[in-house]
Amino acid sequence: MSAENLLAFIILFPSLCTAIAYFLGNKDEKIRNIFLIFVTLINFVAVLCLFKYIKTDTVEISVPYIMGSGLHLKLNSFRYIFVFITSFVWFIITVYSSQYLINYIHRNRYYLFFMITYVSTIGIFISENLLNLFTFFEIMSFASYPLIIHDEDEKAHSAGRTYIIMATAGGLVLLMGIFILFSYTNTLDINELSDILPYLGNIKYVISSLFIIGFGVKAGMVPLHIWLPKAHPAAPTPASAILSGILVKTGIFGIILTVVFMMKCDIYLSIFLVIVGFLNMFTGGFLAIFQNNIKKNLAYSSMSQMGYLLLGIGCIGLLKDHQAIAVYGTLFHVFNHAIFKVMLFMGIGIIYMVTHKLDINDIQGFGRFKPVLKLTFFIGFCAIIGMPGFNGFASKTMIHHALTEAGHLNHSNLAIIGDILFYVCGAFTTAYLFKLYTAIFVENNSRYYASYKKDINSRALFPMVASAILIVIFGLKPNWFLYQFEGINEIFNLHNTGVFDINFYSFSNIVSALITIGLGILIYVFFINKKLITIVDNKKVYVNPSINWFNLEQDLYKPILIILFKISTVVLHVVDNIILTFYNFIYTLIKYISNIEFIEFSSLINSINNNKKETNESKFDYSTLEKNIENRTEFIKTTVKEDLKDARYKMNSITYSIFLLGAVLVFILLAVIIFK
Amino acid sequence: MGIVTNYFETCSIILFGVGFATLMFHRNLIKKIIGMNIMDTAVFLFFIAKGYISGKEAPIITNSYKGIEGYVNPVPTALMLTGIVVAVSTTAFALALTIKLHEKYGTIDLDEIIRMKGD
Amino acid sequence: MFDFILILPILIPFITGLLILLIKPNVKKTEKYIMFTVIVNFIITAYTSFIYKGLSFHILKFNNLLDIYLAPDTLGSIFAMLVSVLWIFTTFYSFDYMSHEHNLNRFYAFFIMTLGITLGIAFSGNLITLYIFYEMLTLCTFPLVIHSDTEEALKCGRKYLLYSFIGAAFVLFGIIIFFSQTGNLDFTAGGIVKLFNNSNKNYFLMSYIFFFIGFGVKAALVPFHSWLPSAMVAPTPVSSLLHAVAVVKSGVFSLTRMTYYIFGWKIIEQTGGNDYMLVFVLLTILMGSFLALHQQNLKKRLAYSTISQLGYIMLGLVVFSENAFIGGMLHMLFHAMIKITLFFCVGAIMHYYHKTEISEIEGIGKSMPKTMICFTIASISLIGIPPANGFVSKWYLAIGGLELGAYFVPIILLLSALLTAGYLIPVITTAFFKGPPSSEVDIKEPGNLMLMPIIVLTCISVITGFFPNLLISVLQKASSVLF
Amino acid sequence: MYKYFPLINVFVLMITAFTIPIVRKKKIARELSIFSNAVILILSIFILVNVISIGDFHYKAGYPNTFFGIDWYIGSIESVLSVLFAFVSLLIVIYSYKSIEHEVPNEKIDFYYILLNLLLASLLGIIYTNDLFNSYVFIEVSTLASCGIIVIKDKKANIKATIKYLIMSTVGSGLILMAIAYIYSLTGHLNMSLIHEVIIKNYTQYPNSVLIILVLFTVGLGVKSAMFPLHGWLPDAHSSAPTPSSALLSGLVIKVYAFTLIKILYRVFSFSIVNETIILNVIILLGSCGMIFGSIMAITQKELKRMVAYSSIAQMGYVFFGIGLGTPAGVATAVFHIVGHAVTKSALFLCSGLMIEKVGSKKISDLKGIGKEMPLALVLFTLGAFSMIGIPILPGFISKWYLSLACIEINRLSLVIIILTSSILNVIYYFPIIINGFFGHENLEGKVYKSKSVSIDRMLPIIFLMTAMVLVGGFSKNILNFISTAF
Repeated sequence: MSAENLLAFIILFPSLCTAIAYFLGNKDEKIRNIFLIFVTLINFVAVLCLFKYIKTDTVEISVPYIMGSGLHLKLNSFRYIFVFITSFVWFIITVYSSQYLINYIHRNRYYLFFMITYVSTIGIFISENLLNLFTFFEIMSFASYPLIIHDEDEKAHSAGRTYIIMATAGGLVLLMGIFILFSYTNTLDINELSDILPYLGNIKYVISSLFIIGFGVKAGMVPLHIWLPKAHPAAPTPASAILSGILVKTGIFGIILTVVFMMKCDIYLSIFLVIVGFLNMFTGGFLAIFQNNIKKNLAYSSMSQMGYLLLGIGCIGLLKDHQAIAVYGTLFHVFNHAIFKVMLFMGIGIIYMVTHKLDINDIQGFGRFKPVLKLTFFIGFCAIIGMPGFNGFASKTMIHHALTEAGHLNHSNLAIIGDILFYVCGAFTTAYLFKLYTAIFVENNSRYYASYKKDINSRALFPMVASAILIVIFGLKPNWFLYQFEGINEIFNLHNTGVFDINFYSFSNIVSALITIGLGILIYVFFINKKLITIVDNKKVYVNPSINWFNLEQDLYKPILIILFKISTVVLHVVDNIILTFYNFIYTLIKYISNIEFIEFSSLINSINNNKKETNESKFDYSTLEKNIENRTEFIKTTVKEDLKDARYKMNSITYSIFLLGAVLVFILLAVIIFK
Repeated sequence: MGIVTNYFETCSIILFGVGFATLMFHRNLIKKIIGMNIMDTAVFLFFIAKGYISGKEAPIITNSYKGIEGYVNPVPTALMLTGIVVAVSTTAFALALTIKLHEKYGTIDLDEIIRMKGD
Repeated sequence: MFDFILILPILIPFITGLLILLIKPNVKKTEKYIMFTVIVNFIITAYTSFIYKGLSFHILKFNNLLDIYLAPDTLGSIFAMLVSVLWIFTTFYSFDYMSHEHNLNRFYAFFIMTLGITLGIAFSGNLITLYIFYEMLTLCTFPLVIHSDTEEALKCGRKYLLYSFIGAAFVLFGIIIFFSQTGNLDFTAGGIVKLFNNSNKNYFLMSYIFFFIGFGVKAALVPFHSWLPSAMVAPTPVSSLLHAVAVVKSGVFSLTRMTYYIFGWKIIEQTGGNDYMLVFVLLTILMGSFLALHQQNLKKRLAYSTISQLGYIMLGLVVFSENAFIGGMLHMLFHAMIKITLFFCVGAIMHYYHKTEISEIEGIGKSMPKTMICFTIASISLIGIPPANGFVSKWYLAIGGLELGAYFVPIILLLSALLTAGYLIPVITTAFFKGPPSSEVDIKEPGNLMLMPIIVLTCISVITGFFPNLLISVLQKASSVLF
Repeated sequence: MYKYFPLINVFVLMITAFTIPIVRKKKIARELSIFSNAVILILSIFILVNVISIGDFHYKAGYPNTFFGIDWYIGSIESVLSVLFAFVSLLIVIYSYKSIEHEVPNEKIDFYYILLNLLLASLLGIIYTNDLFNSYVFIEVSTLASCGIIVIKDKKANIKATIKYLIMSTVGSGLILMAIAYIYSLTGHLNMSLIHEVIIKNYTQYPNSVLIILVLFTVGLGVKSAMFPLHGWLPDAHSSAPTPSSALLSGLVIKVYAFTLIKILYRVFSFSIVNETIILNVIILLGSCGMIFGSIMAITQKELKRMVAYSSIAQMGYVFFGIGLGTPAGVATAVFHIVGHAVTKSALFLCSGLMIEKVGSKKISDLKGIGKEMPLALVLFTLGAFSMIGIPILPGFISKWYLSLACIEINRLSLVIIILTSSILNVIYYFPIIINGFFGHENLEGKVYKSKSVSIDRMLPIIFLMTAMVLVGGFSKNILNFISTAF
């Protein structure tokens, strides 16, 4: 197969198979599972086959007339990293899901959307046309929604609601950016845009910030991250894994495209990204420390790791000519994070599969006597904290280098602050994962002594082991990974500044990693152990004081939205009913006037006359009249309505007609003669 | 000044006013019809006054023809004869209707008639 | 030579309708007549639209004013095709839907007559003809609206009539002022205003505003829209027709004619009338989608949604750029397909499950998956998520707005899209992701007569979303003479 | 030869009227009337053809070639109106052939036809005459005759309505006569053409007199043609009269006075004189008020015929509106509206009469579901209502259209709004009848299809009238052009 065909294959084949699988699933679930495993495997193999084509070259397909703007797909080594991890992760997660989902309902639906998400994710990573990218992006957003709310309980729906609102809003912000972009540049090709966009003047900042916001929602960028900690715990574990491992990467991918390719590493955006990156790292890490829900913990961890990536992207921009290290660092971290985060989620998934609990207090000591699980989890743990020897170490080191270099280059004193923050955030990572690890695998809990072999079979463990192996390999031989992607040099216009011969295991690197880890352990010992753990009935109980803290969604977004909603509701309801209200108002007014009661004039006169008679016709006594008015007994009361009715009837009479005639005659005569 | 010199016209306007007032202010149908007649008469007077030229004779040749200059304008008089006929017939019709009304309602007081609704 | 053929699509439905009213055949026969008429009409319309183009025919020409003249151009043909295609689907749908209703003869008679009149609007070659058909449309749809014959239906029907006639009076006012300035009412691309100067500028401005408001009543322009939610008392096929094709689209189509074929956009731009109208249009978009959020009744929700979507189309008529025009017209077509699908789905739910409120339809997607999947696809189109067709039109509208530097256009569009998502996605999630698990639900899909139109229309929507270029090129041809 | 046709017209009718009492047989009375009406229709058509082909002409009755003989003038408007009147009255007489027995006491039927013939004769006389006093006489005759055809039903309401009508119109006649006297004293002529010649030279010398004359004529004729607010007599009279009478009164009689007003304003005086005074503004004001209030009053009515009668007041508002515009276009449209409305309103009255007769109640609320019981009648009624509302092609639309154009021509845009408001009000009172007639579950319950429909020959006159209405609308431009030649 030629490269173009293969490229088409990796997106068409799964989409076709998705449909087949859905119908298969209606018949027999087992066959469907096996079928899907094979599909993802074949796709993975196809992606591997593509490697030789893209190593130095790019593969492109373009089909005109589809979707208005035509379809333009492109794969190069930069994009390949994303495609590769997607197909790999999907493969192992499919294997894992087949075991995990056994007790779930609506499995067929799950697989349908799981696969649609797969296709669209690959689509995002290989589309060269912005509109195509947006299309796949939206499909992915919507297809992942059913995965999040799979449980169909209140919690899931609430998370789903937040997710879908954020995703739609983000998508629309992105679309706004695309609108403006297109109206200024008349093209949607990312390659062409890079020649136009940077020279557009200030509008380019509007466009790019819209893009960053749009993608940032997906990437869990502060303060748009609120869906992330809600969606992860609500979704079934495989879904959380892909959310955390892959879907957030689409946001990162988009930001890389925007900042690095389309905007040619604009300096302001880069600074912005560095700041946001630190914010993300810090908030994510800090909040993760408090979480007792293990999935939430990992969700915040993802947020924090996304911060590293954003920081990396920012550094690419700051480093200008020496950006190679930042580029490789970022991309490597994308790769690494996907693998170890997926693995950690799978580990948690296994725990959940057995216990159906996610709270750290409930599952304390679960893993103490489960060596495989313990080991693999430990590997994941080491990777994420950047322990030398594991892949996280390499990428974090590179990003750290990039940061330091950026500080040097710009002669900025802020570099020191950045450095300190980097250490602190790294320490947070260690701390929260250490908390997790000790709680699950170190604590002793008699409830979980039993063996759960029957519940955890090889289909669940195999993916974990596979990724653990990858982690170790890439951890030990990071340079090998880098060599594979030489093609990136050309794509990013890099002057190779010796990335490939970085000595990762230099003394200083190891020391800095160990300092970070040590700091983390210190935090664990002095903060978590002291503040977050209380002893109740001889058992450690983890408390989460952050639950009552300021919550962006509950305390800021929701009130604002609700107020806006209420105001617009009132205003628009008025608009909606303006004519009817007006009509009703007039109707009521007329009715009101016609029902006003008043004393009939003639009866008033009668009453006066009567009074006169009573008071001997000599003088008129007002007090009696007033009394009468107060009592209102002698007067005939009438309403305007009745009076009008009466008048209409009288008007109809001959006398009044003649009166009217006379009046009209006189009126016209006067009018005519006066206004001559 | 016009009022004094044009006393025919003044008179007829006053008469018209009287007739109109009668028509307006009386409830009794017969009186209304009388008012109507007074109005008509006023108009006749007015019209005929237009044809009258003081010092001229009526256009009836008794002795000898005096030429056109000698007589008043006969046309208004002739027209008013028609007018009177019309007025008479209208009055007759109105009176006949009054009788009918009295038959049906038992009264010719218009206010009372108004109060009696129905066919 | 063949020009008289133009009158046939208008006349045949009329004859059929009268025949049904007079002979009162039984239901089976009526359905046959209707089916026959609809299909014949479609064939003739297609014939005039594709093969014998550029026909024109004077039905009655008393004088220059009272000249009933048919002359479909590209735009008219597009609208006519839209109408006759969607009518076929509605016809089949109503065979099933209406099967338990009373007074079917009257329903079908007016149903088919409305087809003729709508085609008349599409074909009309001057404003007077358009106005005549426009008035007749009100009269002919009235019996459909009040089909249930209840007191409430009558009340809503009266409201509909009153609004329509007031709108028509506004239109008439506009026509009169316009005619007094030009003495001509024939549709000509680019407008027929010859003399335009400062002295008659205000006349044109006033005329334009009255036109817009008048036709806007049918097109549910805020604040003259409240007949539309009330007209929901009608049976579903009627509501879908009212919303998707016949009435509101006629209003929009008339607006198009008025804007581009009577005034010409340059004149309107010089009077500045479109700026005033823009406020109304934007308000329409926002209000419709916002208040749809508040509606618990499915049909009402869709009704308010229609109001908002019509705002999109009208946006294409007050923002004078070619792309916006194409966007507006595309949205007219796409919204027709989408809305009719949505209504059909809701109608199916009502017919088979007797459920009308959103809270009641929990898990209905599990018992009628095909219908609800179509509903989902249509909803996504309406929200404007690519690659569905609603996106294409929105794209053109937004680009058209941006061309003129009007940033608020895409902002409003997207805001409304968000709100659209806000009122449609809950329906989908409630239908699919709530209620009992699917294993405990029996699948009961609507009958084929009902389901097929839904599915076919959804397919058309999807196809036009993937390959909109054909339609776009046709519309570009239509717009090239205008700009 | 054709110069004698107008005279023959009037004579034929009068002779018929006076023959009937001699014969004293109902059947013959009817047939004679139909015959006489047919004859005048044919003669009127001849007149029309001649006017179209040769042009307008005068006919001097009595003393030819002198200035004091009675002069009849037949121009374009006169010929059109005479055809219209002959046509409408012929159809009404045909209609009454079958239905008069239901409403008029048996012994008075022949008398009824005397009055009908007399009425039409006087109407034609008013149209044809070019002599002020002659028209006064005819006006009186027509008043008496129309009083007669109202009171003939011999019910309380009729007598009450008639006496009101009689008194009001006598006052009106008095004013007219007064005005004639004034104008005679100013000019010394009664012939309109001659008065015109004199007055055009001398009117500046008598500014106030001219004004008073105009006011007297306007009010006097306004009473008779139910100008708002002098319309008090009309609803009673028209609703209580027998149906053919209502049709005749509403369709023709009130129109003829409006036409006389046109003749006086624009033929005796002239556009230039009249436009200098404020009287036109008064007429337009009253016309507009009539349009709006007539319609509003119609909305509040509970009886069908009263409602249609109030609608007549509103429609007369249009005519006065057109007259008040003071331009040839406006006046021509007013005449056109007379034509269109005459056909429409008489048909509407005949329809409602038929429905009332069959249902046995005058109340609108009792007419629910009538569309099922007598579909054709209500369909025809609907058609008439469409014209009133202003559906294109129908004459109601045409007159609104040209009136509005005439308004814009003189830069009075705000007046157009009044026209349109009134047409919306028309919707409000006509449509409930139609809707409740055809639709509504409760309305149709228990009604049997066509159970009350009448034989087609009784409907035929209405059908003809409606056809004529559509044709009038269709050929409106020709009619208007023809009418405009008069100015």
